[in-house]
Amino acid sequence: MSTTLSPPPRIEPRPNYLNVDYGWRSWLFTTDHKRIALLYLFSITAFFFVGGIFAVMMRINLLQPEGVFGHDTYNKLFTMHGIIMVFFFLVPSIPATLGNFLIPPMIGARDLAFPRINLLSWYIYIVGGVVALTAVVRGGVDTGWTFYAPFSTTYSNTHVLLAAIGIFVAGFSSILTGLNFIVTVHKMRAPGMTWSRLPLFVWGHYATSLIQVLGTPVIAITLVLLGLERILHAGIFDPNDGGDPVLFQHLFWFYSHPAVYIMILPGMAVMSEIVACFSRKAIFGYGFVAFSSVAIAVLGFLVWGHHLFVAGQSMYASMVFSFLSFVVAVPSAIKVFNWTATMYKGSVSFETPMLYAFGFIGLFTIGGLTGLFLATMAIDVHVTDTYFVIAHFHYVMVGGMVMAYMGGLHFWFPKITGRLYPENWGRLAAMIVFVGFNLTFFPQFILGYQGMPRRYASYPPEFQTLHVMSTAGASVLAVGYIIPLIYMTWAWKYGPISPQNPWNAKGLEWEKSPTPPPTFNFDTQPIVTEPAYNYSGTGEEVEIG
Amino acid sequence: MADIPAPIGLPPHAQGLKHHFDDSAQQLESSTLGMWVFLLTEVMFFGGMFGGYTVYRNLYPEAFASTSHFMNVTIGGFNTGVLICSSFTMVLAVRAAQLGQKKALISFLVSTLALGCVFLALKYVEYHEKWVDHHIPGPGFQYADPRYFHQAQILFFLYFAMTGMHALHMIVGAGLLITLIAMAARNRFSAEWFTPVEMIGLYWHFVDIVWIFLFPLLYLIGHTS
Amino acid sequence: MTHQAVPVKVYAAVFLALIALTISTVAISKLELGEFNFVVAMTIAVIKASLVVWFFMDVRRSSSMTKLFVGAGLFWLAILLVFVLSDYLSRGWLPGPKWW
Amino acid sequence: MDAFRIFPDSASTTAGEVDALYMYLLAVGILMTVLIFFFVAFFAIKYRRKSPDEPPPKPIHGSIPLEIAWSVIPFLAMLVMFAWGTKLYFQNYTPPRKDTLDIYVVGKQWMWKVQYPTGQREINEMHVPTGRAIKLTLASEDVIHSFYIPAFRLKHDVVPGSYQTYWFEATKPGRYHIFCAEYCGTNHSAMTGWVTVMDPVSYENWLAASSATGSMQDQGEKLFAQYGCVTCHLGDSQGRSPSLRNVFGHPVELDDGRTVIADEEYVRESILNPSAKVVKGYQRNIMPVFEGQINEDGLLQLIVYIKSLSIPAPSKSLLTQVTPPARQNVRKP
Repeated sequence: MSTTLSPPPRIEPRPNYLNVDYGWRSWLFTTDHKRIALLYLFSITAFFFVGGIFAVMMRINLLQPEGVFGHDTYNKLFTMHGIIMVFFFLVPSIPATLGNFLIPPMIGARDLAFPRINLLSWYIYIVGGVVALTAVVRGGVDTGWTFYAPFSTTYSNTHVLLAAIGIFVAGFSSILTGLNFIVTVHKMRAPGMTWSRLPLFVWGHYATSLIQVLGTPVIAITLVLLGLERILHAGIFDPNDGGDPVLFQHLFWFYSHPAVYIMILPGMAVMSEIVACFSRKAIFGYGFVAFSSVAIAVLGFLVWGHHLFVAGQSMYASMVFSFLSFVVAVPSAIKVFNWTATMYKGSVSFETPMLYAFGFIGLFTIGGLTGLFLATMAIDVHVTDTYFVIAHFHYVMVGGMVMAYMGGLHFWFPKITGRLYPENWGRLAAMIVFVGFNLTFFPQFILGYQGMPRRYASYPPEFQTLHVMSTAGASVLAVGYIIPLIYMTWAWKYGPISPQNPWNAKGLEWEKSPTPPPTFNFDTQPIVTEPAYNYSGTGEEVEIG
Repeated sequence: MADIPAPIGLPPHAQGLKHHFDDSAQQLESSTLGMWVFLLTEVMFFGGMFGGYTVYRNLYPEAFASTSHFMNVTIGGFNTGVLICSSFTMVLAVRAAQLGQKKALISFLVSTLALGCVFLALKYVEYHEKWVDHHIPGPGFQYADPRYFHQAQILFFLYFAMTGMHALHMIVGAGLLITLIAMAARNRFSAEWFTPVEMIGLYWHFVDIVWIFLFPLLYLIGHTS
Repeated sequence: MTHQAVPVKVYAAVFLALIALTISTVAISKLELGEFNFVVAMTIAVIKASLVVWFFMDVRRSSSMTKLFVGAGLFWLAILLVFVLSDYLSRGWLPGPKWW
Repeated sequence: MDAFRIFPDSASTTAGEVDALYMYLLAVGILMTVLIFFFVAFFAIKYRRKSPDEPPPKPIHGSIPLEIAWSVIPFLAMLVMFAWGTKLYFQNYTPPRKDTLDIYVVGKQWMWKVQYPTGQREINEMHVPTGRAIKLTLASEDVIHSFYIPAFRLKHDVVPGSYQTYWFEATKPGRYHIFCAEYCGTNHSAMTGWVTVMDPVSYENWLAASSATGSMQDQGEKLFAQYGCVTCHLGDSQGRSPSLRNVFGHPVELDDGRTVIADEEYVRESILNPSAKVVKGYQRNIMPVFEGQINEDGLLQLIVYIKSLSIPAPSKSLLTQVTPPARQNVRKP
């Protein structure tokens, strides 16, 4: 351990958003976007570890071909793992924590446009979370996080309604965050902060907010219809009563595919910042990376049909959706190429955030490319609903988004807490996560192509070897996530005091705003004169407008 | 929130201006844009139901024609007129607020509220009529023409889902109007700052537009085919 | 809006137009137009809705940003309706026995 | 099957081509991954920061041609994937019109019930000959299941209330897995079975050996009599009900003016809910409602029997892939 445990020097810290006010009232009634970001950080981390426990229990169950916990329990495990991870961790995590904390200082604003709505969105998130957890405690749901009718409306006798209400409520938290970001980015930029000088972090979150605002209401109404159908059995999704279950799948995936872009776009947003800072170079093709975020947001709404290739969708609609799914892959590819090109002739250093960035580029590439397999109709017929799909979306979500989230947390840890985390522990944890992740999910690609279906509590014995390898990887991955939890909480109190700009990164939040920032982020209103990522100091404009 | 004096030199504290805004123009534009983004989410919220409606209208055109005979076009038409009048009085209320005429503002707000209540009352009459005919989807549902029993139940389900959600938005709108009237009575508004009136005006017009589409889709179409 | 107030005459005209359109759409629905009935009812509804948006909600004098968001809302609603219907309408079509 | 095989058995004609397409995508994927890993590693090492205070590098803001290049080239590779994948998909999901061996599979919560035209019925087992196009007609009695045979690379969701079809031609004799791939409740993972592929000769022996209480058509005829359909629909019905001779596959004029093709879904709906589509010139509410009395297997047998009553017109009907219940290829009057 390189850093000696010297007690931190007792200088009187200048007033900042943490020590300006104490007591639970200062936290639960705060309208300071930074404190709300921390409230979100603690609650989201809690949900992440609850979801993680369900994941580890699933992997334990899959050690044996006949399963450990029995079918019913396993069905509830994978359903709750899906619901908690998707709706209570992946969707809100980066926007509500890093986005909330950093967008105002990055654009030179004192706070978000609607601070009270920001606090309201946290309360709504907590209410939705509590309702979903009561569904867990009272016996769980066994429909899968996709709630397919007619099983969820007529045949399942578990707490589907309770879970649906929890998600319905939590959806509004996502809508309000998106609304807040859109208005803030439009109306509250500092003088001189033109659209072509916006950090790509803000571009990424702006695109994410568009999806949150336009997609989330559709799943809200879908869950309302699901709940009504479960009470009244009117038959809107029930084929025996004239309804069509494929309509539910359409309405569900209209939101749920753009939702995966809500999850990955903030990850990409963090990536642009990390790669630029640790290569000490402006992002290669700033305009292309910014526009590809918005392109992903728009095209993301046109591709949901690739979830229905085998579900009875008409062949022509499947063909159209398959083609559009290839079109939406192009912007993601552009982003990855631009990050790689940014390192060309840069000055690359290997602190923890950059290690997570390397992990992201590698794993997100594999995740994206396996997405092409699923967009190709003939292969999708073979691999959909198998472990190939499981591996694909975990590569994109855990390999991509969670890696970027960890990288972002480490990158802005000094700005948030005013302390430095232990660098070597950080690097070690990043490598453990990378190894554990690949060991967990790469075997699942092979399992998938061999035909092992998803959501199976027991499976034919010939798949056991790969499942055992995957479970071993899962335990390594779990260790990889626990280590940062420990040293970050330790560093928050005992870490060495951080200078204002430990990485000497560019950006208003590092250069103009003290560390940790005061309640209104700046001592004097910043005026922006140079382009974003002006590491080389030449300051030539990048015109994208 | 502890009222921390903003360290940054702010213009003399305009009425209702929040600390983090530079000036009231920026605050007004932010509120308007925020309201429009909210209305965007409402469009997609009702859009989901319109999606379900278009699919089932396309799948079961004959069943739809037979159910629309049970829709009371006179009440529906009159209700449309009521809502258009309420939009009209609402827009006059916003204009009165803009000119700082407190008495006119309150009278227009009250008339908008009254028209809203008339609409909800007529909606109750329609729902009661359906309740009497056992047309409420669920276990007690009955339908004259056995050919379309299942399809009729789906279409009545969509009818109640859409008009019910619309009525819910009307009730919320009425609540907002009541708070506006209370605030206006305590002359919280002035010619410089009347943003809440404007925002709730936008919301009210949106609810009216939803009904403008609901009325022909549910009541008129299918009479003849 | 920081603009000056709109004369009442304009609002009254728009109001009367809306009432007239409502009466006409009810009247037209009584006629026997078959498939054309739906199209007429929808065009009238769209006209009424755009009147309310343009005048009552004052998008007429709002910033281009507001107009952009109104357009975006309609475009996304269209995405949902068009793509869901594209599946249902094209279910009957199938390629010939040997398409290639 | 030992554990370290990348591919499951390929036992159908299309399995080979799906694997070839998979290899193509794998090649493109590996190429792209290797390229990116190489460049990231190469740049990171070559341009690593040697000393903390070295001068910041010269800015490179981007190059339009490079951006266009690495957008268009991957997209062209993707177009090949799209075209090949679509062709293969259409091939798999469009059964050939003539001389196919029809097998009827009904998914019920947590078992697969298989019926052969010659009357054999099996649970979670299926026997198919090699070298012959086999068309599966899939139905479900409760929730959405998905009939998945990895060895044939084929899967189709089985949506209750409608008939799905796909076809395959088995090539390699052996026993292969059947899985349910769409989550359907508690024993979703137990809803598995085996398909046994045999050469035609041993298939014939198996058919002869396996006890069959008469072909589906005979069983359909028995049900037709048992439920009293024969008195009205075949005898002289004194004008009370349409004769079902020579009806299947032909257009039928309904009393509300529509014309419908009498395909499986029309017959199924007319049995379960007769007053949904009443033929022109006949009253409603005479034929009793059979919903809940006949299960999916019985319905399939009745359909096979009614199909045998009519001379097979060039019916396009069975090709309708999925029509949600009660919606036919309705031609406007």
